[in-house]
Amino acid sequence: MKKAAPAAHANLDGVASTSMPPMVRYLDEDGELLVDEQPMSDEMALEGYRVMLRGRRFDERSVSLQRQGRMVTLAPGIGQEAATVGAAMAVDAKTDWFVPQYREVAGQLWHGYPLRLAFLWHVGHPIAFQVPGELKMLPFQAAIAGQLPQAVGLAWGLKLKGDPGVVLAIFGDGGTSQGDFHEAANLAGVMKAPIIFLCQNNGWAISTSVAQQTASETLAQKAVAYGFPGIQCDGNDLFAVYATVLEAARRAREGKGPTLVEAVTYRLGLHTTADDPSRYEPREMHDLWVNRDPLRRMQLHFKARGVVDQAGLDRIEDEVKEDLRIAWEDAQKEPAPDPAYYFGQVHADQSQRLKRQMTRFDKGDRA
Amino acid sequence: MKKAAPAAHANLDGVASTSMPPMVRYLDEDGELLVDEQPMSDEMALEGYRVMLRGRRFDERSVSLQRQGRMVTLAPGIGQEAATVGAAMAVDAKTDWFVPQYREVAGQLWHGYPLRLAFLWHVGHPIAFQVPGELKMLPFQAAIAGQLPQAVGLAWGLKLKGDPGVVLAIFGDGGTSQGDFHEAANLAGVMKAPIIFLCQNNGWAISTSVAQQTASETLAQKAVAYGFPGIQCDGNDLFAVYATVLEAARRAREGKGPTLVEAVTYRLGLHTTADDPSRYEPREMHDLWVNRDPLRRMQLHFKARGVVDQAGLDRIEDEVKEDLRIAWEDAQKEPAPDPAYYFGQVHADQSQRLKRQMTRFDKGDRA
Amino acid sequence: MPELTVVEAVNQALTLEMARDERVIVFGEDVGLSGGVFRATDGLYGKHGAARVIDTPLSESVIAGAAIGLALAGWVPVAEIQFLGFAHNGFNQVVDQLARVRYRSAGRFSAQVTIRAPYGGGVRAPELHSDAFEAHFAHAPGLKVVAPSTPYDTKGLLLASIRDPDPVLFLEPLRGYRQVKGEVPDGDYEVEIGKARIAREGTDVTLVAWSGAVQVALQAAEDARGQGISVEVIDLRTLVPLDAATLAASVTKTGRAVVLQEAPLTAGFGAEVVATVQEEAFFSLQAPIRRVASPDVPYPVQMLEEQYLPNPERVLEAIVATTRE
Amino acid sequence: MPELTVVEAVNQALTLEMARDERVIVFGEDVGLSGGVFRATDGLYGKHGAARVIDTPLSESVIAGAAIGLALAGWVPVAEIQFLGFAHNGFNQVVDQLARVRYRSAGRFSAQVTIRAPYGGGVRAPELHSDAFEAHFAHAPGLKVVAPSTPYDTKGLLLASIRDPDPVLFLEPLRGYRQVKGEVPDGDYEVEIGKARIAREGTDVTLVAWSGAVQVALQAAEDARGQGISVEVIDLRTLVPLDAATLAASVTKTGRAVVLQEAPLTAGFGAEVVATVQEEAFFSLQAPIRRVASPDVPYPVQMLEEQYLPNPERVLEAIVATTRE
Ligand SMILES: Cc1ncc(C[n+]2csc(CCOP(=O)(O)OP(=O)(O)O)c2C)c(N)n1
Ligand SMILES: Cc1ncc(C[n+]2csc(CCOP(=O)(O)OP(=O)(O)O)c2C)c(N)n1
Ligand SMILES: [Mg+2]
Ligand SMILES: [Mg+2]
Repeated sequence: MKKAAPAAHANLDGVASTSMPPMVRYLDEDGELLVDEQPMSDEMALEGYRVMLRGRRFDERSVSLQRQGRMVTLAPGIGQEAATVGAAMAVDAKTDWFVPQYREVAGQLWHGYPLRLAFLWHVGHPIAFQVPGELKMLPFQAAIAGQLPQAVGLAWGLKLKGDPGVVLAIFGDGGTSQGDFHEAANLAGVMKAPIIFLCQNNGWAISTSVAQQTASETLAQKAVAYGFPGIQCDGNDLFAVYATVLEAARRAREGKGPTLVEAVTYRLGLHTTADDPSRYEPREMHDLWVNRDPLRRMQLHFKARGVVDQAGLDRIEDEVKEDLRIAWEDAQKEPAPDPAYYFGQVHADQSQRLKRQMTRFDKGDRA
Repeated sequence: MKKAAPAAHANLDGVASTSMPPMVRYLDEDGELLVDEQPMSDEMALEGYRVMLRGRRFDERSVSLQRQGRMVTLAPGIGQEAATVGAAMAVDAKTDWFVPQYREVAGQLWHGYPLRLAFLWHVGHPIAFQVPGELKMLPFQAAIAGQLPQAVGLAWGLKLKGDPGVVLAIFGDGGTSQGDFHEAANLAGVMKAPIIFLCQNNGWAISTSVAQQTASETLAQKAVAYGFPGIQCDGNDLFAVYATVLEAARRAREGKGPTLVEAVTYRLGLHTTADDPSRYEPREMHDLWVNRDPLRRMQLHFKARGVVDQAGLDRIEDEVKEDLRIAWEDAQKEPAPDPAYYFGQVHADQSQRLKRQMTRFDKGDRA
Repeated sequence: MPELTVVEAVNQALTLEMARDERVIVFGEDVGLSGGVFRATDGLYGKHGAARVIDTPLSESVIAGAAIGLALAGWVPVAEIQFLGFAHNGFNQVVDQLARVRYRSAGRFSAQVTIRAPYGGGVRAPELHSDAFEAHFAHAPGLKVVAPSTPYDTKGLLLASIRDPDPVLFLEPLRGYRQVKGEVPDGDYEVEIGKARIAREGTDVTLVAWSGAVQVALQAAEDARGQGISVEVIDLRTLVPLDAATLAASVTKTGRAVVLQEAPLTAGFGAEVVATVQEEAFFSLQAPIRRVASPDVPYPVQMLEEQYLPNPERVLEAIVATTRE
Repeated sequence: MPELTVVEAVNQALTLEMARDERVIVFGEDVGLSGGVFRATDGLYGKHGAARVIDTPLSESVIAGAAIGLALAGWVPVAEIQFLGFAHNGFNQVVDQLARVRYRSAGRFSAQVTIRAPYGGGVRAPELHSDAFEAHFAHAPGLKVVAPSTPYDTKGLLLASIRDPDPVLFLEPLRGYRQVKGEVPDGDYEVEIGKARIAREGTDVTLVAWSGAVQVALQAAEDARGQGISVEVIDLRTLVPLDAATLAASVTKTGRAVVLQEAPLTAGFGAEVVATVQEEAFFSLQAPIRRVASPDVPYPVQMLEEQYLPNPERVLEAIVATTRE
């Protein structure tokens, strides 16, 4: 409040809400490079594509198994594979944490989550939540944005420890309306926590459009409220997501704090297998996005660039099919969960009271 | 995502968070007009000053009564009178609602809340919460930002009814960190609710500075997240607050939706009578703001402009003292609350279960 | 009379009341064009449009909080929380704000608000979508908590709740949504809030249940009959205010009671039922009141659901055991 | 041994543990430079600085939620919620997230987190600063709830809570903060979580209380002695897990019980105590277990506080009445 400051009359109609940078893009819808350089090698791009495809086929397979009554209600990530895999590729699974909501399986596969467990998740087996070994990943989160306060605490804690790790936290457009998103982002800004808030704007929160969700033009601009950068990237462009998250991760590692990345994508499938989009989704909107399919885009890119031909793509298809077959086979071999064991995971030590309640579940094999 | 859009490489360090309009100011710290026109008549300004003074003296009196053990812990608004009175003057008590937190007494007095009840609030009498007659005001709110979702619902409801009223909702800098602030502001943006979010940035949330509260440069810019304008005004400048809120109210009435107004002020007194600022408040910070006292500023302005001389100011002092004396006298005449009556205000109809519990309180005078 | 499911009964009550009272406004996540994730609000958007049937942002706290303000503006809000578990995200607005509008203002203001939420397990939904969290809301003075189990009671109690001048949390049994069918009159009728229902008459043991668990209780009662035990099943229908009189009358007759609670045991609403029954009918009791509940364990994933939830076998065990004491 | 108040005992435990274990990190609203609104964290900031003693934004949900993440990163978080009532603003993070870290991950992760919160009325503070909301958190599997009443137990139980590998909600009696004094050893000691304490031995009636209400119970017991009634006072100290054995032993001896609960009656934690006692000791009971509680009314403003809260007179009434049955 310098004394010199000029007086201004209040006229708010003119107040420009914000000046955002343009959306980050590398590939156009037909897979043509819009810049001279792609941000990763062709080999890496192919690996990314393979995992995107694995995610896509996993979701398709799961939906059909669910339709046969062999799986629980599930939320496919069809159409969003570039967003989650591109982000996962930009962090380091050895040092960095992946904090999912529930529609990120493709990205989780890249980070190291086994396909077998992904299938077991969809059959309702608790072992899918027991993130294996040293994998730096939190379990799936049923509460929208419920993972964000934890993710910020984790990032803050890593920073305090001098640990090089950063946290990649993923959530949806609907998640931005939750108080927990706000409180988490604000604390992250204050603590300059090494975290990337990756918002998958897939157009919908079940049947609620983004326009009904918020009046802000972009979700990226919500970062303005927290004093750190927010930016949009083409969420169906593997290169754009990768480059943007890579930059956000660099900032986090350099102690520059959080970044909000809005990956603009689209839910080509159902909200969940219990959902019927025909009740609310404009057909033409869907068709528009079918042409923006991130897999198609990479295929066109590879072919145009001569990275791989149709035969090569077909080979990858076959290999992915085989991966799925094996994983689903293994998943079915998983023994049914023992309630005595799982219900025993409430505390490190069981109280007398709980022990007594447990006798009913205890097969006596661990008296 | 037009196909023509240019590709951009991600470089976030440059991302300008926002472009905010300058802070609205009319008077400098010595009461000199920084613009040709003041936004209200001298008469109105004097009336505003009188209510600001009433608020100031009320707080001072209350603190001293509290020190004598005659009042409960209370939160004085000393130093913030221009912010709350200026805002109240910009809305119409006949049509518009005033939704307080707990540090807005001066503004509430302008809106029509009786001084007598304000005293009764500080002695812990429930009648202070029974907003009298037709007064469009919600009771004091103990939960930070707890009033905001309600205020938004009220504004939205008025709009749906075609009612001309707008809602003035007041909260503090700390309130902006609550999930309820976020969810309320976001819904207000979506519904284009006729509401003014007046944030009194008084520098502190108890002992927590604004810099510890959030990383955003201003609190006003948090509006960017919700798609409506946010603007700072000099919260110790009655004219600036009045003009800014008046403009926000105009927008609200014209169906243009919410505005976030950050009134930059300072808590010259204690957080509450239980607080000891010497533990955390830098002395020089306090002194800096003493010179920005909103009352002093108006006094200098009136004298320079010849609106009123020292004798006139003294007369107003005396009149305000007399107002306080009478109000406090009346307050002390208030009979002690009857538990049977107040405990009976839980539901319109009492259940058998509650009736039974009530017999203990019932003096039988309403069997 | 036509046979409806519970969710159809909800829809019929909403349809009827929106037509009858223009002040009624329905909002929540996905209640509009899509008609709600369980179709509870199906057709309302088409009839009344976006002004009275509103899809809100994904924000439970402001859904509950805004309902207060809408009521102050003269509307009669019926807000949907998509699953009760997510009312935890607005717990402060429900328990600290909504429930206290009348009391805080010493009667100046009130909130004729209904918050509807499906809840309870057994439908292979994930945690938080399935947890029976009613106890958290039963300990909130100012808030009535209604939890019917049948289509008939659902329609009549929902109409009574919407018309109640004070806030009501209306809990809908997810398990009964499509599984439980029953006759429901087309017209307008109310079921009184605060009155339990004798779901089955009996003489040996009183079995108390509510919401989705009532079906389990009825099955157990039927199984007990096979063992020569006559069980009286009480469907509470309303949790707050609790109908102590009906409980006392039944236990005074039977002398024995089992309380079936779907939620984990400790500090669940069943404890209140036990405490009240022994206060009201202690000297008729011939055996301790037994509780059948889920273990003190969070809601499990689908493969463990069946072992977790109280089933008729466990209830029957308790019934038999109490008659042996 | 030095005499300390409850809040001094809290401070001593925090001071000791922060020095002993570098992983301990203290954060919350105003816990830093100012030392907390009740000075519970006084001196910690000076000793350990801004890295381990952190003032957070005014955000209860992320205070509770961030504690989980900090624990995952290897810290031992001790978070303060300034008043328990405001834990409602982060209810989902406490009940749905913090309590479930170990269970949700089937043991892969755990959260050695302590959330401290002063609570309870009688100190002329406003609503939500005074409400006794413990019952809401007692029905949250995975969360331990500790609620001591004396300085000795406060220090010993807080040390045990911070060291417990699982999340503990540590409730501190606002009323006892400065009023209750007692001898507290300087050194390191733990009081076991899950064990109640016989605060006063007696033979005729068992009186159960916890936290701030224990003082009221002791006064009532003393008054009862004047009327020739010997009252055994049990201070629960831990609500979850509940020490059923100690309750059962006492009631088996006395045959009569009164449960004192500061919170409003319905669905309060006292109901769980009643339900458990009658399950464990029914055949020793000679009279119904009586509950003394606040009415089913929200917390009032200061002038009505005294009439609202259970006082020794009301407890005595119940004690006398139960002996007459
Ligand atoms: C706190 C909370 N409220 C409501 C729900 C019910 N629900 C499940 S998914 C969903 C929509 C989420 O939309 P978005 O955040 O955009 O993620 P998307 O499903 O599109 O990936 C809702 C409302 C929930 N799971 N959590
Ligand atoms: C939800 C909530 N959390 C914590 C508190 C305790 N508390 C009372 S006032 C206060 C600080 C409020 O700061 P601010 O919003 O800036 O308002 P001010 O007191 O400065 O006017 C806090 C933390 C509360 N009342 N409500
Ligand atoms: Mg979405
Ligand atoms: Mg402030």
